[in-house]
Amino acid sequence: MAVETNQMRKFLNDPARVVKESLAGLAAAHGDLLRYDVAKQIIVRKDAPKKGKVALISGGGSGHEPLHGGFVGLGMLDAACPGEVFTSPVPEQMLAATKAVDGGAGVVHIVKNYTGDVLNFKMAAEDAADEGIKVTSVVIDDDVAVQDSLYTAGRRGVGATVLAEKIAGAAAESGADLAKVTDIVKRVNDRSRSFGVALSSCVPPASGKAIFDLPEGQVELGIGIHGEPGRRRAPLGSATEVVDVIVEAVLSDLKPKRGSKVLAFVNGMGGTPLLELYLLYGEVDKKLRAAGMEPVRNLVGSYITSLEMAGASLTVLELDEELTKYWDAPVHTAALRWGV
Amino acid sequence: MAVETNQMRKFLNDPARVVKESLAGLAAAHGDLLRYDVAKQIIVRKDAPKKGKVALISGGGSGHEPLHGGFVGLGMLDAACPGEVFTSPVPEQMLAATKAVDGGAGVVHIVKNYTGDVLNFKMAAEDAADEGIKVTSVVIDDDVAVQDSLYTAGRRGVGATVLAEKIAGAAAESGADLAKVTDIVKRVNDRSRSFGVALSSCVPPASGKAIFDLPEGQVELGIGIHGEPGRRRAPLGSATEVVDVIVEAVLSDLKPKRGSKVLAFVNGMGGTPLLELYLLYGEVDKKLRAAGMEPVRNLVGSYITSLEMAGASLTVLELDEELTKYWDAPVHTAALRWGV
Amino acid sequence: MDAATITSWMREIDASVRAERDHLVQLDAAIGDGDHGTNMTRGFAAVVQALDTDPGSPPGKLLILAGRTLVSTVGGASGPLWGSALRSGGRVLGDQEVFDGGQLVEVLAAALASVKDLGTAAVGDKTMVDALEPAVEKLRARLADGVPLGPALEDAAAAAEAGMRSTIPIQARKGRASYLGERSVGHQDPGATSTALVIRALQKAVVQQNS
Amino acid sequence: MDAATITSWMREIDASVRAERDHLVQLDAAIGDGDHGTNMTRGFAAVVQALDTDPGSPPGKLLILAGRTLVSTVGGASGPLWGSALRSGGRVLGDQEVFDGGQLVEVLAAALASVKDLGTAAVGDKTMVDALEPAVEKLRARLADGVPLGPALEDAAAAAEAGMRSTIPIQARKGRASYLGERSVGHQDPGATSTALVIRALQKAVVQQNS
Ligand SMILES: Nc1ncnc2c1ncn2[C@@H]1O[C@H](COP(=O)(O)OP(=O)(O)O)[C@@H](O)[C@H]1O
Ligand SMILES: Nc1ncnc2c1ncn2[C@@H]1O[C@H](COP(=O)(O)OP(=O)(O)O)[C@@H](O)[C@H]1O
Ligand SMILES: [Mg+2]
Ligand SMILES: [Mg+2]
Ligand SMILES: [Mg+2]
Ligand SMILES: [Mg+2]
Repeated sequence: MAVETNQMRKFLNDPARVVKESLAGLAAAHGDLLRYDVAKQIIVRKDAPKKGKVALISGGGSGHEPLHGGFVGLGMLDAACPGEVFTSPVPEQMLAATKAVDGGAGVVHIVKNYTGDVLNFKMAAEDAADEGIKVTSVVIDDDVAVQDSLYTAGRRGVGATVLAEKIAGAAAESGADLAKVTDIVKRVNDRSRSFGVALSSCVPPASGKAIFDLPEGQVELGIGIHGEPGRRRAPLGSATEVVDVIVEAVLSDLKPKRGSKVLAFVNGMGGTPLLELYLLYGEVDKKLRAAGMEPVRNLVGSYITSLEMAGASLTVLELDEELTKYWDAPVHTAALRWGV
Repeated sequence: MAVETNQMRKFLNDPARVVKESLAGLAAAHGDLLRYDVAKQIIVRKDAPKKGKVALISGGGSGHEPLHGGFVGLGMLDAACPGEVFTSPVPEQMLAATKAVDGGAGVVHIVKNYTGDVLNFKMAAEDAADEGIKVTSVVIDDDVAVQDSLYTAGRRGVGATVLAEKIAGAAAESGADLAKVTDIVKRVNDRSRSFGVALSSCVPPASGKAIFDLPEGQVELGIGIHGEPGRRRAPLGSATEVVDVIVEAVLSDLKPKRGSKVLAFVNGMGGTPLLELYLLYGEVDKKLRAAGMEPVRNLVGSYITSLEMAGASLTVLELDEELTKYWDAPVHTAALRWGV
Repeated sequence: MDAATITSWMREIDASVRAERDHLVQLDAAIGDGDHGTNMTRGFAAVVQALDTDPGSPPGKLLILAGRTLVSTVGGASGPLWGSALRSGGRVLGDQEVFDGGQLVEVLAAALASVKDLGTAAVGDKTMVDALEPAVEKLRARLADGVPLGPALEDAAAAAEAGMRSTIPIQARKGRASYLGERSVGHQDPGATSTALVIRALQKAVVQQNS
Repeated sequence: MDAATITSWMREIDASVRAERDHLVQLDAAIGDGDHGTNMTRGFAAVVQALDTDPGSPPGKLLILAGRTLVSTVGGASGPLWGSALRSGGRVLGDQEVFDGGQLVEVLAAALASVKDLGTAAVGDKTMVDALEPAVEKLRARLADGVPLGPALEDAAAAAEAGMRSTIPIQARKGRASYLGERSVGHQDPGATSTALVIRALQKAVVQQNS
């Protein structure tokens, strides 16, 4: 093989091209669902724009796959705008995506609450409005690890993003109007809370170095999705103990009604095997029931990730009938598919 | 958190209980599809036995999730027998699974070619025959890294297992008889070849130590799915170079006809993010086309894994019309779902 | 000062963020996501390229072009913030071919206002504002005192550097570092660090042109 | 020898594979999948427990019970191989309450035949056969020469240990280690290693009973 060796534990050619090459692969694998506009660096649903349908777009840094490109397709997103790894995309991408998917009924921007994402989407929304497209924006901020405050950047957007894209995507597919779809995104965000933990950091291809070091036997509590350290570090306990901390953090903030039907989403950060995620789900399910919730829907897998980080997060969404109906509705994307 | 800390980078309570607890979580999450028989340690399709339907079972060591429990459900497996991590299950499990799913039309045992799996399944098949159940066994051995020979243990069973379970599962669901379903498993195995590479080893919970050490910048070529080293170690080249080696290894052995329609399955070993898997798929797709194949179907994701190993494998299946039809048929399991 | 001042300012920024790339990445890895050095390097490399394609423009237009280029190539928080900053600064100069020290202060003040408006950060939040605001104030004060532009810019760059260091002991309230809460204390803010480089680059560009 | 011989043999194996657990895991990690120590420990712990529930049985039945227990608790390659070995060995003794050295040879020979039949391995393939076959042959030869059982078993255990070491320089042709091809050279086979422990345990059990 090559004389000049690749010094990262990664399959890549050139760190500067990893996002583009991965998107090209996504498009090659899922040409029936989506296309990759190389010049504009956006992933667009194959049959967009759909006349009369409210369109949904999202975007953010790459490295969180399958988010967002893996969620483009029937019943979910109309387009995704991938930035460089862990770097918000630029307004031109969002504007191009907005124009590519607008079918006349308006476009909803689903924005994770990070300063970069918020500012870039804001600029794009202003540009789109200038071009006469109806745009609404909803900022997702479900991470309870971060104290909310008027004086800070607020909470991060994490797991609820996946749920909002699925549920609002189904509403849009079923013909709901711009106000309604926007409201559904907000409702999912309002009724969701998340908390994440990490057992390792991850290595962004551009720097080739782990963002932080975490010795074995330690856990970072309250992490986001950018390989960053959490709110605090603690000795790693048993899975039961870790789940105690996570569930307590989520429920004490969500304060769901006793007897609430909930969706429990156990998410892997990219490097945690399914063996462990299901073990965690078993603990979560028990704990939610003990706390008087009924986990009537669930999602277990690596859907919003930090490259190869070892870790997991829990998102709990307090369901209602309408949200449940839209969750169950058909979806056909690279990463989520049912009913079709 | 706990005073006594967990010294592995894993979410677990007790290494001796990790498989059981994970299976309990799988059952809690997917109670609509399957049930977990704790005493017998088997995962059984909810509606088994299905009268008149040929049943398929598989099994092997754990640590390869979603294989096999994640593939139990409509159009795929009727039961899975999970052993300890990387340790073949015992004949009692296979016998119990065989009895639990037999609907009178016979049971196919899909066995990956490892001495342990083969011997344990052999004993179980003899016991089942003694109890009057019609059983056929097919040994999957698609790994081209291992030279086949009369005098050795032969080739390992890897990625083709997933494809055989899906395709034969669809045949069984559609009413094919025991001989036919058995033949389909064999056909998928005969027409499939695989090759895997690793960028890291993995840590079995029982020992808490990595099976081997691989410095950054090195790759193990020709690995299996048990965290073991490969046939040789080499400096890690670019993704393009790695894919060259993989595709060459697979095609030179499969020797497909020019113009063949193939299914290309890019599989992650558990710790490799989707960003990289899609990048690899892009390269594989290009190379297969350049070699005169037409990749008309694909599967990209972590479906047959080695715990948290960083690595990937390629399986190429030379399709025919019947195999394609059964691949496309509805499937509803925890890990693969479409058409329903 | 004229268009050449802007061009050499941007070239100086390009050179210094590239030289400090790994350091900025390290700082951002400690309390952010480790991309600030890559972001700034990618952005200012594109700015230098863009300016090369537009040789005849007046200084204000060059700043607007630089800002637009940052917005469309950087992403992250720093892209819109620096992009808007340079665009706002450029607008102050209109179509003028030359500008003096007093006008330079207004350019920087407009840039600062734009950053604060967009990002809603104030001094003490542990952001680029902690370096930019003292630099603008120091330059304005020194020029008002009759200090010549060269030494005044030297003092402004020193003020930016002091502002950069002032971010170390404080807890972040804006940007990614705020997610760390108390764990952000003890680390220097990457954006304040690159802001100090930007002001130092301005000082160097002006000194060079006058020598 | 009688049922107590079998029980103490199994207890000796249990103690020694547990003591060598990590070593066996290490050997298996080098050329297999790192579970051999855990497999053997799990299996013989279960055997000891099973024998406790069945105090009155004759030695052959105890061996069969031990074999069945291994089959149903170990899994992997070693479960069926050792399980069948002990079951076949036990069948040789039928319902006898006591057995002599010659019969012990037949027990071990049946065990070896069963391993070879199931696993199709021969000496030189780098498996447990490399330790088991020389041990059986040595015991048979020594007893035929009129050597008393104690010293004959000592020689058999030494032969198993030599067979175990003989696996180091050769390339594996059976089991997981065969997947490594040439890379299996230079490593001692874990199954041959635990087989040497099994024979050594037999020697100890017999010596103990006679002392
Ligand atoms: N709201 C804000 N106002 C002013 N500056 C900010 C704000 N948020 C972040 N910054 C600056 O941006 C810097 C980080 O930039 P960068 O790493 O390029 O973007 P990102 O945080 O999106 O990865 C921070 O160090 C900080 O100085
Ligand atoms: N075909 C065979 N015949 C005899 N012994 C074998 C055979 N295959 C494997 N073995 C023995 O089994 C040992 C491995 O046992 P173990 O690690 O418990 O099972 P597994 O290989 O399934 O993980 C090898 O070291 C070897 O001695
Ligand atoms: Mg960033
Ligand atoms: Mg094993
Ligand atoms: Mg950053
Ligand atoms: Mg083993």
